[in-house]
Amino acid sequence: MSSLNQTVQDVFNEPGCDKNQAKSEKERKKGCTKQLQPGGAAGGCAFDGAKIALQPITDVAHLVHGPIACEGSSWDNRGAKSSGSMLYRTGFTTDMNENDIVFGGEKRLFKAMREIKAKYDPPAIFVYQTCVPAMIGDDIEAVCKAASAKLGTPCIPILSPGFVGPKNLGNKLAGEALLKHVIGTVEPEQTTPYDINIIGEYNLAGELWQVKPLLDELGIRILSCISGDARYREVAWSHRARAAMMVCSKAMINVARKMEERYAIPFFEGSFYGIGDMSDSLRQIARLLIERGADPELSDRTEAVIAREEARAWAAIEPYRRRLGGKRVLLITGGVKSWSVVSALQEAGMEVVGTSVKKSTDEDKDKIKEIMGADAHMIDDMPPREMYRMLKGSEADIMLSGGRSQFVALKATMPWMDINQERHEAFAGYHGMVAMVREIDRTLSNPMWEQVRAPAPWDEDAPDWQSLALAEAPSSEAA
Amino acid sequence: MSSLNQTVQDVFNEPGCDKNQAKSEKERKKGCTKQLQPGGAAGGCAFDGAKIALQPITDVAHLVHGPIACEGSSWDNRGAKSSGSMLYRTGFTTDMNENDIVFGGEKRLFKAMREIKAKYDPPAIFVYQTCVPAMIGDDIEAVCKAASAKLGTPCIPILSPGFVGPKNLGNKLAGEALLKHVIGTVEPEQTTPYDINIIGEYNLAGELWQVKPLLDELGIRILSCISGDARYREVAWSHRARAAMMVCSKAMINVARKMEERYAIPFFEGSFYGIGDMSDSLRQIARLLIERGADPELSDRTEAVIAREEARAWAAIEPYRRRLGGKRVLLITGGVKSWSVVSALQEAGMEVVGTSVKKSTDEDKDKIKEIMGADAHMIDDMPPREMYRMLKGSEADIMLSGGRSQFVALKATMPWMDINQERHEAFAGYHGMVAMVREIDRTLSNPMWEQVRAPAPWDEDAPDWQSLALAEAPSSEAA
Amino acid sequence: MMARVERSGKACTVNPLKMSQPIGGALAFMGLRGTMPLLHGSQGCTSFGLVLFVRHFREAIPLQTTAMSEVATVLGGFDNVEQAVLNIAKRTRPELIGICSTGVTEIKGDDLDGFVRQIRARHPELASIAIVPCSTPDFAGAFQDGWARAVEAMVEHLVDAVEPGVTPIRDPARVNVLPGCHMTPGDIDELRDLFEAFGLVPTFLPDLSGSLDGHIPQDFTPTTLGGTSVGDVRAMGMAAHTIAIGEQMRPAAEALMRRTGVPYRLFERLTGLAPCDVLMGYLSRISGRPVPLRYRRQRGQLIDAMLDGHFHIGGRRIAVAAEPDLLYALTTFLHEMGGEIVSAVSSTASPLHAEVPAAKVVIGDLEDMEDEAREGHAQILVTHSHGRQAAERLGLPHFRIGLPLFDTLGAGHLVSVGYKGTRDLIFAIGNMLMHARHEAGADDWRDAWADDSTSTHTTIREAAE
Amino acid sequence: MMARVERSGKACTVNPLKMSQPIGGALAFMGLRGTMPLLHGSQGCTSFGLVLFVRHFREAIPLQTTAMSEVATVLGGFDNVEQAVLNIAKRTRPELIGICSTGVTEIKGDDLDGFVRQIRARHPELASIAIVPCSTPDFAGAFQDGWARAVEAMVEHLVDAVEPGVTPIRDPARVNVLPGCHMTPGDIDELRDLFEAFGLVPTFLPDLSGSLDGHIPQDFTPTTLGGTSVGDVRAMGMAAHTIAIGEQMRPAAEALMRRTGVPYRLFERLTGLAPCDVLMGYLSRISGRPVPLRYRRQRGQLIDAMLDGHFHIGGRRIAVAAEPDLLYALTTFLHEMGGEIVSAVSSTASPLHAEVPAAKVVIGDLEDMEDEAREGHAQILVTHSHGRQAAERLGLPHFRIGLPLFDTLGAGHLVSVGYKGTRDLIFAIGNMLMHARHEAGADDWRDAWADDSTSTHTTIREAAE
Repeated sequence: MSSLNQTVQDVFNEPGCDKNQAKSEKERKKGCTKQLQPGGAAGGCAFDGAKIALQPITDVAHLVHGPIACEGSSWDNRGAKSSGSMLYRTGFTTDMNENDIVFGGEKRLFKAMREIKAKYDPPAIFVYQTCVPAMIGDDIEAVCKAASAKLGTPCIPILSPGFVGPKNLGNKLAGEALLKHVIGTVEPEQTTPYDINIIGEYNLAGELWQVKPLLDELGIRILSCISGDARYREVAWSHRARAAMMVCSKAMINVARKMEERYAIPFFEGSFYGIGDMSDSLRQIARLLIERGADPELSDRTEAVIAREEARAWAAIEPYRRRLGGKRVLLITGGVKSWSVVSALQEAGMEVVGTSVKKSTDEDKDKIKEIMGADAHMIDDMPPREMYRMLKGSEADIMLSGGRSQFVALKATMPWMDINQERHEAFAGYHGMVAMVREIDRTLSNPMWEQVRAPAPWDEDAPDWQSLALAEAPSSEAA
Repeated sequence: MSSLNQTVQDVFNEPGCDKNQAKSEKERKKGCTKQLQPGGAAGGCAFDGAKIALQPITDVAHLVHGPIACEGSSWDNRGAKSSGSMLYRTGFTTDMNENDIVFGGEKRLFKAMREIKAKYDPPAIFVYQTCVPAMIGDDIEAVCKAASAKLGTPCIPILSPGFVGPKNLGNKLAGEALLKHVIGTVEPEQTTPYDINIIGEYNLAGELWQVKPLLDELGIRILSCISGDARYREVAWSHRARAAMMVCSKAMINVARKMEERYAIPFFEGSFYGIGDMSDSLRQIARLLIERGADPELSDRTEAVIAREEARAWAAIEPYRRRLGGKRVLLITGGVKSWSVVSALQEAGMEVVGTSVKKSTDEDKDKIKEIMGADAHMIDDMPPREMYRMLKGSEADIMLSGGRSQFVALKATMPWMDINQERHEAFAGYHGMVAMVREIDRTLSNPMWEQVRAPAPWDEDAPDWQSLALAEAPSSEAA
Repeated sequence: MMARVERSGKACTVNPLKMSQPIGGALAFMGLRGTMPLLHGSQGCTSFGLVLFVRHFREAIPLQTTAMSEVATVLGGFDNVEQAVLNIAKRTRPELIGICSTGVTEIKGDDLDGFVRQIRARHPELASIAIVPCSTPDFAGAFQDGWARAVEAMVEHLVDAVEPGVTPIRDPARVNVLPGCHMTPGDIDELRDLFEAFGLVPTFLPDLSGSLDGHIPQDFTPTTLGGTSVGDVRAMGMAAHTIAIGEQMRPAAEALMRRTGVPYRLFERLTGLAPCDVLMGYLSRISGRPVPLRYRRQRGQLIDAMLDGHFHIGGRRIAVAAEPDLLYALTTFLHEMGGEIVSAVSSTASPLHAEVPAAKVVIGDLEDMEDEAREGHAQILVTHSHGRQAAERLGLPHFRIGLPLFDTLGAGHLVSVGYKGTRDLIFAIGNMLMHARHEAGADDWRDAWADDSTSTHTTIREAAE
Repeated sequence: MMARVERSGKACTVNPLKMSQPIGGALAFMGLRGTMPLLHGSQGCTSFGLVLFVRHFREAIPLQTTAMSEVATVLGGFDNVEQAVLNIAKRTRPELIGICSTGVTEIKGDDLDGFVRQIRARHPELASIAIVPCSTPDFAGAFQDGWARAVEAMVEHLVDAVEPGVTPIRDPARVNVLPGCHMTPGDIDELRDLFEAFGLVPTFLPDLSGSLDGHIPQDFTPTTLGGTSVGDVRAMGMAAHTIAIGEQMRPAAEALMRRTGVPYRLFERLTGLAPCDVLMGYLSRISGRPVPLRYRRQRGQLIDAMLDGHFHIGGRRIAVAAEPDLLYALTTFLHEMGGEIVSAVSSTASPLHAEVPAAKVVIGDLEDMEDEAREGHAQILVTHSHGRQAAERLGLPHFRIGLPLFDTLGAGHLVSVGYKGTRDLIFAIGNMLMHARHEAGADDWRDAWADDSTSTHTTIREAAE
């Protein structure tokens, strides 16, 4: 596992990460992840993080090497959309059994790859390492190397077993695998001065498609999106882009930074959430492309599109602002969303009474202060009991969070909306902002809330059911 | 209503009907329908019969002039299939209200036709008269005449209100309407010496399509099918056929006979049910066409097709004959099916323990005797109680009948199969025969029957539930 | 908000939603024991009704006809009615014959009440058979009206009247229940369980759960097998309370009160949390018992279902076509779940139409529903089986409810009342909507501002309700 | 006929049907009151399980992890287990902590039983909290096995043993019920009602109907809210009988009998007329009471449903993929309705596989099911939500049953046991088949002899069973 340890250390040494620069060598070795609390932890593992980051590549066979636990209860459960191949939704796993534990799983892994090649012939096979084979010493790098040669298909080892750390480490390890084995291995048929990469965007619910039409209109080509709605070859030739946008704060910072280092592709960090941030992102893309030699007139065209789209979005949001003004939102999410969604909500006239910064960087926190003011209510780690208390006590009108905590809100009979992976609504770009506001309004205005909060007829604080129930036919009073 | 009375008398004077020839003038006037028993009647009315006969014409708007009762509970409930327009499945009715009763429904009827023309623009509108407007004297012939002129679309009055008699009278009145207003009004683009009409076939469950491929193979063209899967214009140009087959004994005998009279189109009576009858029908078609000038080699080709198809059908039926040999069938249906299905069942080795002749002609009965022998069990009118008794007493293994009586069989926990209109399985031609045998076998061999006949645990004649229920874990005996 | 009520202005009804009064009346009679319903008219009316009910309930259906010919229609139908009654009496030995008129016999002016009196006078041997006549012309009203009239006729002709001034003997545990025609046998079963859980003894008039719930008889009977007996109907004046379900049952409840003095409580609907809460409170009061634990748990499960279901029903555009009381129950419930009713079509007039949570209620047909659904970008159709063609043309899921359901197994067991029935309705409709959900496509947001404003518009409109 | 049991020979599992033992065990612990299930392994195992159950039950799910890091895995997990138990005890004050091992900790050889003994010794302050350890490596067995092992562990660690030679005090009305993991909260509710109708007092081990049935708590609890209490489990030796549902529960039933002497009766399935008849007879015998009227009526309705449903299920080709006990119940029931099982795929070994009414049972994945369904011209797929992709590719209706159902409202309320549950299953599957029925086309019978012989062949094969 030396190769894996090396990679993990590399990731911890990330110079693009502000946090790391302030740490001593020893602290750095410890890694940037908080020590997990036995009996008090939540959240996914590094394998989960790697899979989240790479599975959106649509035409690849994603093969999980491990016992059934890793793939069996998690496959095809995410909302990344594809405009092409659906292979990424097929669950492949070596489903290791006791025999494999005793004799090692390498042989089964190789056979599995051969079967996939024969049956599905994908442009590449990604092999995800998990805890059990890592423990027993299966060398998946060696197997992948042999299989690549034998099958004539790139077989990419993703060294991110669950026990090396949390989900965000897995995101980065996935990026390392791309950098090491994929990026730069294929040349695009043609390039243009308007080619960009978008890094860390997964096209959940089709969010990339909310943005792409505007880029198309501006003549900007997404050479590669890493990894939303991507084909393998697109990722492989991403080293030829002129500029890059890094989405989803820090999840794949290593990819953006190393591509800048190796291929001189400048990048900026941006977000597609919220009208202002969306406009900024378009501006930045144009700026970087012009710096790299695109015609400066791109800037004017970009501003024109921004002006038009902002006007349309504001017009569409306007009717909701009156209805949503002053509504209080509790926002439990992570990373980029902890600030970009805040500004989006504020744009629609809502008040954010708390935002979680559990998975946020110092930079994220600075952004939040900038947006919400100095007395921003930043929540480091809110236990479910506390969420329940806040909602039940009506300290917020709605909670936006991921699916895990939805029932904390619902059981408090308070509105909740999904802001994370399992969403079916797309919230990116100008359209997405309108959609988010519309969905929040739809959720808040549902007549159901009032009903579910009504006391039961047998509760002490029930209205006078006696008298409500008493009324028989008026004409029957005479009877 | 003089026009209607005249038509009814015409139908009763049907010379093609053997029964009529033996009657006195007075008897003939009374009509060929048994007097209905108040409190003891079943079966549809003349309107129902007319609709059954004509609704299979697919591109026509079938407009029922009357209160909601006539169309409201009967539309889109039959299995005639279309390869083209689906308009025949749309329910049109004037839905007469009290106002229309007081002031007459003619104005509403005309408006209704205008609306249909505007919205659906069908090649023709068929207007069905019902009891209420007939009673109050709505002259739908006049309205149709005016509408035809005004709308430029043929509007055909079908004078067959329910109270003039039973379903089979309605079939014939429908035929009269076609003869009077439709047939002969359009010329076909081309004719061939191999053009035939098929009269009285409704393409239920697609049965016409079970036969058509063989006619296609023989180069025989169905110029017009009256009325299964027919377009209006096909019916209108049916007078140019060289020969005709009359299916479904007597239902539209008047159409076949009058077309012979008026247009010199010879016809024969045949059936597509059963291997032998199907082959006979093909032979007869070929014979009539050759008589009318088709190349005599058609006869050889026909025999070759018959030989091939019979061999295939017998081969397909063979495995079932062993399984179905000796199974006893109670057949409750009418007309042509009372004998053609009998021979089909016998072909598959089954025994028909009774066949209803309630709706059969003397000719039908002769055919039955011919097929089943002199001691054929012909049932004139079997009350449900008697069916139940026969089935419960295991005097038959399965009942084939129409949907109305299915629950008599099912409640006796005995197998039943639909042989009438609501069928989803097609039983015509060689394929249909195999399908019928397969379906009977499938029905009889369903393991469900044995279970539903098992006594309840609380019944006296139950098996020893006590001991069945007693067994706890064998090892627990020691406990 | 108040719904505007419009009558479809068309001369031609296209794809009828409505069914006729006589068969509505006939069905009501099928909820009494040992009954043979009889339609006074042409044999076709009976035949159509018979096939309709056979296909819906998947049961043998008792239904007879006076088999009026054209001549008889002109001369008057007494002979046919008498003949029919005698034949039925002889062949099927019923406890009750329920006679519903039809259009032709109404136009002729046949006086069924008079006919029955004459038959009684001429045939003392029929004394043991109850006969209830009922006027149900098919050129007026609809199925629901026929049902309501038949139940009212049962009350008038069968229930023993309490003489004015006499203090009746009342059993405080006994309740009369008058269910509308939208209550399935399954609904009745559910309600019986509920009432019995409070220690009450309900008499349902009529009770389809005994006759059309699906069961295997020991022997063949030509009349209804289960249902409420004539004797139980006669004694309805002994109950302490009457519960009427659906506005359609008000006339019958009023008639029962007039005859017997038993007070009634009418529940406009029993689908949805709030009306069920009111029902529980009412039952608790009249029985003097607390709400049983089972129903307390069911309430929690319903709330849970509402919370889970609102994601899938909230904001969805729904087209509903049904008879008045069912339309009111469904639209109100769906609106309470956040659904937007883009089409509400009904078969006949009702005071409840104004209360439907939609811009308007159209008294019309399934063509009206289809047009409104297309225009309003409906995402699901909720109506009886005849909605299938529209659903196919529009490419929408079709939740089948009402009558007829000719392509549905278990039509009689569909339950939509009570906490549990409401819960299951949320699951069924929510799952249909979930499985029909549009998956995002790569071009969904190209030139999509117009679509957005549509959505905005509809949501705002809905929210303004 | 006996089914041939085959293991899929593939090295690569494609579209897994199977889920792992640890989460099966964790779910079993969720059926006890005030419980916090704890997976001993990497935090990812818990996270995946949590999301899975949240999406299936649509409830907040209590589930914790010992959060084993790579280093901890190598050094051994005692510290993490101890730390986790202490943290849970402090934060959530549970009545019980159920610990399931995972692959990594099993490979290292962590001895959970020993760990628990050590923790007990070191922390007398935890005496009031029950702790049940259970070995559930994810590289062996499947979800069903994990559930079975956890229940067996509960019996071994919680139930008070009856000393040999001591005559125990038995309450003849008390029955222990050991439901397999294929019993939904709705199934448990249905069975509780049934047992209580016979005057019996059931103790379910475990009881998901109390904890995951959907309800609205008054306040937030981090542990399970309902379910069977540890005290009730301890007293299971006082019951007169044990009823085990599903072959998977035999080891737990045996263990309970060994510890307490309570005899057990194992029901391999409770879906279908015949097994329900046997159950009724059994309950009647042990309770000494006749079968209540409600269930007699339900039996009639089930028979009626079988008669109506056989038209739509009989002769249809069906592919089923499910865990062993559910597979057996579904295939047997569908076969009894005349269906032809063209694919039977399961997740793990079971003695019941040989009894499945199909040519073979494949221990495999959903790719196997999809291939067999395509080859066997299946007309419907019956499996959990992950079958959706195959259903879409094959253009077939998909009846969702089992776990996970992540795209289904009311997953926990799906009932498939008893007369009524079987009846409703017939309706649901029959309606799906009816609505997906192929409508005849004009070219269906051109050159169709080959198709016919296919049908012939399959029917004959089926009939030969």
